[in-house]
Amino acid sequence: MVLSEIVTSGPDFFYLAPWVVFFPVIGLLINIIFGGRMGEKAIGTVASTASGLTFVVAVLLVLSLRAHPEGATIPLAEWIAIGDLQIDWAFRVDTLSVTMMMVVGGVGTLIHIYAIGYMHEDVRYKNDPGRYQRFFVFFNLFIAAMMILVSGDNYLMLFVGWEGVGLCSYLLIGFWYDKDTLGRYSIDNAQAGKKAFITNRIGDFGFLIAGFLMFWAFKSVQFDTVFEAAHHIAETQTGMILAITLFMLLGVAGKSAQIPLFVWLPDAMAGPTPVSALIHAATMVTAGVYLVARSAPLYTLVPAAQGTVALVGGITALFAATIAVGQYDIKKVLAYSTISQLGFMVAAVGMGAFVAGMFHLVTHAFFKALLFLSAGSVILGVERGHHHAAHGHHDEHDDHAHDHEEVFDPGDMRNMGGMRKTMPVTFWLYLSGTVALAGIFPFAGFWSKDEILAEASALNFTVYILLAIAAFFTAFYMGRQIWMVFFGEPKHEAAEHAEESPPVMTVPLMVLAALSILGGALNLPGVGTFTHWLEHTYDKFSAMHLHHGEFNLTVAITSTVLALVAIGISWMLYGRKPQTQGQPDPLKRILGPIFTGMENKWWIDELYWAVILNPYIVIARFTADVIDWRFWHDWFHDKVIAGSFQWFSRTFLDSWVDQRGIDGFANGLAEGTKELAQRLSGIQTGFVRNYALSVFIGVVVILGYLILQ
Amino acid sequence: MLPISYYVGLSAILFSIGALGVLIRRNAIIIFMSIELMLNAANLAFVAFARAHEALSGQVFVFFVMTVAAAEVAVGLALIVTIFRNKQSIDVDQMSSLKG
Amino acid sequence: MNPVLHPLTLVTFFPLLGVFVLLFIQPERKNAQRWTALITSLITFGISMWLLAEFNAKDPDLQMEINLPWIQVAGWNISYYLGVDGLSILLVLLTTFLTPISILSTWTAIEDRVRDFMLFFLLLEVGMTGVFLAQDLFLFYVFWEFTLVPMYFLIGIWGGPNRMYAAIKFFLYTMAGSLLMLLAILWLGIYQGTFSVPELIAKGGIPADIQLWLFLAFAAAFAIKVPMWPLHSWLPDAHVEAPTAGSVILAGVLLKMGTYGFVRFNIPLFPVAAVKVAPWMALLAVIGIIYGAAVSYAQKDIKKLVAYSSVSHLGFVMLGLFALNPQGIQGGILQMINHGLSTGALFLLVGMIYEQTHTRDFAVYGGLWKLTPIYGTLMLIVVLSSMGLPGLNGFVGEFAILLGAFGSAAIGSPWYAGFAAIGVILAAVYLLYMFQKMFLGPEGSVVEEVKKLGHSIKDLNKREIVTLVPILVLIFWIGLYPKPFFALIAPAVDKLVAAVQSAAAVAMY
Amino acid sequence: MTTTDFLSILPITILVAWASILLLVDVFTNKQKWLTPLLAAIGLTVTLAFSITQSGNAYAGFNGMVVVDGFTSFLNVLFAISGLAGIALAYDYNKRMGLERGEYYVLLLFSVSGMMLMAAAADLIVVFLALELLSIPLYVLAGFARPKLDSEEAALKYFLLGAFAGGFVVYGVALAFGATGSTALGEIMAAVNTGTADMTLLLIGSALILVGFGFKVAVVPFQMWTPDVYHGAPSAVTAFMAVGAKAAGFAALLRVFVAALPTLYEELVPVMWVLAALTMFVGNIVAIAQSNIKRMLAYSSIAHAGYIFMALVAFGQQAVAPDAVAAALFYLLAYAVTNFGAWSVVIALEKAEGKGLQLDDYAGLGRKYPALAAAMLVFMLSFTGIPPTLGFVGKFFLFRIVLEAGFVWLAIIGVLTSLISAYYYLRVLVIMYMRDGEPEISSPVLLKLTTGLTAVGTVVLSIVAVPLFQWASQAVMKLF
Repeated sequence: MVLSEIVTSGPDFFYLAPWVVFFPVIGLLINIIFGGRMGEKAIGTVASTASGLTFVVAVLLVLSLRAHPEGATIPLAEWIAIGDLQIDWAFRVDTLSVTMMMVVGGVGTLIHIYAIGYMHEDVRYKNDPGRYQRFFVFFNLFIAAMMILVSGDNYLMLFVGWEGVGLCSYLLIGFWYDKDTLGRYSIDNAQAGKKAFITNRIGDFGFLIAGFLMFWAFKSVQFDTVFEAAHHIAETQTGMILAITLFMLLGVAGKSAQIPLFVWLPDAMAGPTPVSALIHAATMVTAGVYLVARSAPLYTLVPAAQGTVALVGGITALFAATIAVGQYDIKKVLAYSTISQLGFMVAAVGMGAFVAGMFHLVTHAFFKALLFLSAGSVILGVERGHHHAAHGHHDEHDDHAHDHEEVFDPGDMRNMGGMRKTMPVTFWLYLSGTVALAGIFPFAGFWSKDEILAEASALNFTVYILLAIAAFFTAFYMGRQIWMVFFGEPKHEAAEHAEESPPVMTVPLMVLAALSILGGALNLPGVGTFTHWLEHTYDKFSAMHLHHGEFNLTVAITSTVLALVAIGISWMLYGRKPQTQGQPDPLKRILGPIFTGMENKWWIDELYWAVILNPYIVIARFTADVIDWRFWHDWFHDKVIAGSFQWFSRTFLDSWVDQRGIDGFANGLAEGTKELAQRLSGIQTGFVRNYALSVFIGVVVILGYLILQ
Repeated sequence: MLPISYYVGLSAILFSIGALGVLIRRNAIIIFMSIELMLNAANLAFVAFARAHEALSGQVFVFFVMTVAAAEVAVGLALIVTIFRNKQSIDVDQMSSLKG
Repeated sequence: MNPVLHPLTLVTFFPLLGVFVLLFIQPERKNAQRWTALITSLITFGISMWLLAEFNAKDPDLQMEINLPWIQVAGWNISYYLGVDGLSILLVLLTTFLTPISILSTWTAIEDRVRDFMLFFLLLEVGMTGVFLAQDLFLFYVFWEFTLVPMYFLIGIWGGPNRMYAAIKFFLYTMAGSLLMLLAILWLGIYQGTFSVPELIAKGGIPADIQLWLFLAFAAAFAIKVPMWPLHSWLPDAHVEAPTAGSVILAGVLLKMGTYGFVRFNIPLFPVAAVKVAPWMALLAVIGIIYGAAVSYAQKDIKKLVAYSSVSHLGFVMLGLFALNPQGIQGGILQMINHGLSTGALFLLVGMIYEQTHTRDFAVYGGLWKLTPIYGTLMLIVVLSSMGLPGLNGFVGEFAILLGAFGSAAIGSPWYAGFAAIGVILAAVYLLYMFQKMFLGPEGSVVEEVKKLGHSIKDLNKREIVTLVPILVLIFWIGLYPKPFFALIAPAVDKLVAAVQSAAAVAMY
Repeated sequence: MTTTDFLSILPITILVAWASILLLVDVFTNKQKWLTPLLAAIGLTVTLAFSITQSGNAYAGFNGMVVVDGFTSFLNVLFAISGLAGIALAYDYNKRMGLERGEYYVLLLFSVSGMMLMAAAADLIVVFLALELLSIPLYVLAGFARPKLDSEEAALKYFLLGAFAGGFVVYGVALAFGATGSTALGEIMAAVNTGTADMTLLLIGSALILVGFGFKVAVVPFQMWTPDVYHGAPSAVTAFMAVGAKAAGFAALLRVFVAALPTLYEELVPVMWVLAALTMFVGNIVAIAQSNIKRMLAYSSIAHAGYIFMALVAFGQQAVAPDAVAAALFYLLAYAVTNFGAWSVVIALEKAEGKGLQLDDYAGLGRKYPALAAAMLVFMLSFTGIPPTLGFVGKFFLFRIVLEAGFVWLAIIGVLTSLISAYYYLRVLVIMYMRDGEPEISSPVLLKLTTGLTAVGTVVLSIVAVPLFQWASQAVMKLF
């Protein structure tokens, strides 16, 4: 690109778009091929660089978009072309996709860097020589898949990324594939990964069906073609768009952990903390929100679908928030918080507040990544402290569980307390994330959440109520967490001896913290930078009118007050009178069985086991063992077909024959049949007169027939 | 003159007697004699038909049958004798080691 | 062109040269036998590449035809008629591609009667290639039945403990169907006066009710071979007992002969019947998909799981073929290749570990990834390919099939494809279950068992990697850039679809 | 006697004369045991050569009592080859079993001459004579292994039942004669056509003839002698008998029913249909239960008779009948080649005192004697009807005729029973290849040659089947 051109017409780097996928792929290939001979740092650096380069590309694309806001489509190759079906590998550059690229590339790079330190420090799992290579290959693969997801120019390419990130999620959740979350040998982590993948596949099923419907209605799955024709189709084929959008919602529910498919996300915390931050908080899980935002021209055509989406989001937001209140694991709280926040976003895009939803997506990526990574820092700190306390010195272990009979859970908040002293940096980082999430003015979360609430109050009051209560709970459980973890007295010697994390981990966190604090500036009321930015994408389709969220002071004040009250209550319960070890949760006293429900995630997992999984396993076993094998294979094919055939041949036509087990087919022949065969005996008796009789009878029958005829 | 059907009827009866003899008797020689009876029943029919049709070929056939029967007798008796040497019996029911 | 040096004749019968050479190698010289077989099959593959180079992808008709009168007396009209078109070219390539790979996989696995093994294997290749190339029904039937014999021996001699049972069952089941097809072939020969497939198609004009009977007779042979639910009972036995290479070829190519038969004979020869029964075939296919997936999940034996997964996967193929639209049929044909690659690779991989552990029981496996990272990675890729992860080959085929079936006029309802799509979920369930049981979690008892035998479980060696890499390359290639493959299939399929539609339309009025 | 008369029975004359000379030669050669078989073979070769030169010609002799046409010369070649195979199989076998007596070859020649006469017969008198001429030597041959009881028992059973069935033939001929006033096939047909015949009598007579020859070719329910006789008789004899007697029986059936009695088609077709179906079923199913290879092959031969009988069912359809005859002849040829091959393997494994005849004795053959096992594999596949073997082509031809004649269900029964047959043929393969054992064989050159030639023939002739097809299709019957 000649400089003069850039000056005159603005930069045009659209052609670089495919590199958002190529860089991470190159990175992972380098690590696959040479990773075995490279050190930990080198592997991490290669991966981080690859990720960083995608961010650079994303920045260049932003610059280009500022000059050419209409964006571009960069075709790469033809993919599937059968008859009417034409699907290309093509990259779409517009403000919406580039926003996602920025988030993925930016937050992704920071987490990559963090992970270099974290993976080294994840002391429980040390001495797995391949872990760095494996981890960063998967991580880069994730970036590549996520980039495909956000940059695809058609639904199928989006689906490629969609399933690709699911795969990475599977691999990374089960990263410590032979352990459980506490480091004991177990299949649990792998199980959690599988649960995530399969739950996601259920969502993907919806996505696929939506795709099929779309193809047969529009004869295309390319975004522009579909969106342009949407109006026409909505008029001619009633219900078609509704069906497409609702099936798509199933996909959204899977990927973005909405009711009824949210169950995988809490279990996904089995993965290393950077994974939770990157995949299960900042990026992958927001894919569903992106999908709805991307499909806005479809959703806006069918209010019924919009209402459903919004309701699903609202209910999920509240439901998950209640569960978060009852959790003890530091990451589980954040996991349910994520589900809840995703509910906010889904509700927003469902209502048609696409900007608000996307805005919250971005800010949430900042502060939730920050919270997860800080939580990881806390866990590692506690872990180090535990080590220190147990041995008084650092030595390398093969495995923690072997050393201690009593299993120590470094993620359990009931073991923590007073850690603001031992881990001050982490404390401040965590706190900035918390206030952002709780929606305290003027942190990022305040602006984005408030925009959603404001829109909801105008568009869908039911959802507004749900979300407002959810926001209250959000502030409450975050407050609870802060008090339990960082204030009061250490409830375990591990917390007492906790140590601060190294800069390679904390520095990226500081960047994220800064973003969490200042992120609201992206779309300040009245300025609306982000709104205008996204408008470029949405205005293309004259059919849809983008909502310009109005700042609503009442709503803002209400929610701020709610948040402060919630934090206050949490202080009353957890902060004022710090708990001691072994003491039951104060809420339990107050809420009783309701809290038990929260603690046990409202038994949703158990419900699914009882209603879906166990029946499937039982049916599968029954089909396999009884129907297919015993009935169909052994009984019908072997006994009925083969057996009766032999029985027939022996019983009626032959005398005794000692049939030794040449043929397995005869195995089915029961003893009783043999007896019968002997009793009835054969015709071939060896007596010549019987033979003559047979001839004679033949003659008589034939002649009889001929004469009577 | 007797009608032709009488001769044919007689031959049919003789033939049936022969066939039944084969089925009923156990002595190989008697079975063989019964077969001869069947052949001779056929001969009777031949002669009768030859007369009815005034065709000579029927009577020629009779000669052939008689010749062949003689040949069969030679072979048959030889076989029976060999078996008798071996088993001291010509009861066909004792010759049932081959079966199944 | 000289009929002997004709590319189609060569690609079909070249392995016979290897058979001939093998006959003169002493039984003790096992390596010489292995190399002979491998080189023969590689040259055959080379010839098939030549075939591909000569192939004109734009031509929807049969190409490189060789049509010599064979038995043309007494009202017989049998020709030595070979030809290749878009419907078969990929399957021929698949055959010549998988054969050397399978032979390579037996290098250390087969120690007993190597010569006989290689002999039967090469004979099998002749039969399979012939099936895909024959354009005369008589010739086709000859090849079709001929494949039974070597496979029968591969299972029966080198198979597992219950091999005789499995071998006989395999033979009888497939023959049962074939014989009904034989009658239908004869019917065509008598009343249409020719056995040449293109001529029969051109002639057409079979009344609808008779078409139905003939269709069913042909379908009997093919459906058993595929195998379609509920005729699959022979498959788990055959797969479980067969030696690895046998399983690879069985799953990779032999089953495709069934699906290929549908697309080559049933649909074009009896278009009216095909349209009429399409919903029923789709129903059976969908039942097979779900049933196969559910039954797979409940297996305790690794090979059985993979075997039942074939029932499920080939259900997809059948569903696609009977969508009777370009998407469905092209997807179906591509999925035949995909299944050949993925399931072939699965059997290879299972065979590789079986060689070390001598057990296929899930219960004893676990945590192998730590010991065998390369093996685990390759298995993961193949598993993902098999479950239809986008970006890998399985997805392209499954997507096209489901898409085609979803809007198929012949099937008439999107519900079939909708239910079939559930199979995609269930595939993930049983395949991840398998992967998890073998590779994840703590180390299984098999590790100790193997240690007791005095050696530890080793990762793949170079030969094994070389065996697998070509398949993996294709897995990615088809997944990311299937265009060249579709380009080969498309014209022939379009022609087929047009012919079916016009024939069905004529029949309606 | 004209030249035509002379020529028409020349092959038969040669054989009979040659056999009589051999009888004398045998008496005077005690030491040179090889001489008689050699001379017998020479005689058969001469006959074979003459039969081949005869093909393409068509003429009648003795006022139409004997005809030479394509049908005859095809069968003559088949019979001559069967005779040669019978000698090749017997030469070493007899030595091994202690049966080295020259009469064997003489009797064989007589029987072959009877078969040839059967193929040429166009008069029921000749048919009857031929029947007896081929049967009586076979009775003796079946008991040739005397004093072995099995052999004697087989001979007696064969003899008594054969004579019994012969009685039906004679009586049937008598009735046919009574109905039409002639025994010449041409005149019978003429009488039917002119309406002078008593159709009821003719029908009954023809049914009796059908029974008699049904016995000879072993059609259910007249098959019961077959397993016992095949089992008891020396294997070489069985092999010869299984081909020769069956082919001769079919020759007579085809000649009589296709050429002379097509008008009885309507009445007889259900009978024949049922006989064919029953035969295929019973033969194949009972074969499964056999553990002795000779008995198994005996049932197999019954089953194959059933297949060939399917062609006969179409005897009255003018359009189909010529092809049906050709199909039957072709199948007979395929059956002959395969059968001789299979029996040659049986003979290679058979030991004195009846050992080596159980299926289990074949265990390990594939490993120890791969060539022999491969040959047996080919024969079993051919019996099953798996390509590329003669058996497959033969079945293809047969089923085609059956379908063409409109007997769809008969064809379905045919293929179903083929499937059943696969089961027991495969079992032989299972045992040979998949079980371990230490079989012993004795396979001298002549036997090896037979096995090899038949195995190669079974495969190669199926691929280059055109000449055979042409030959069989030209083998149409003519009546003068």
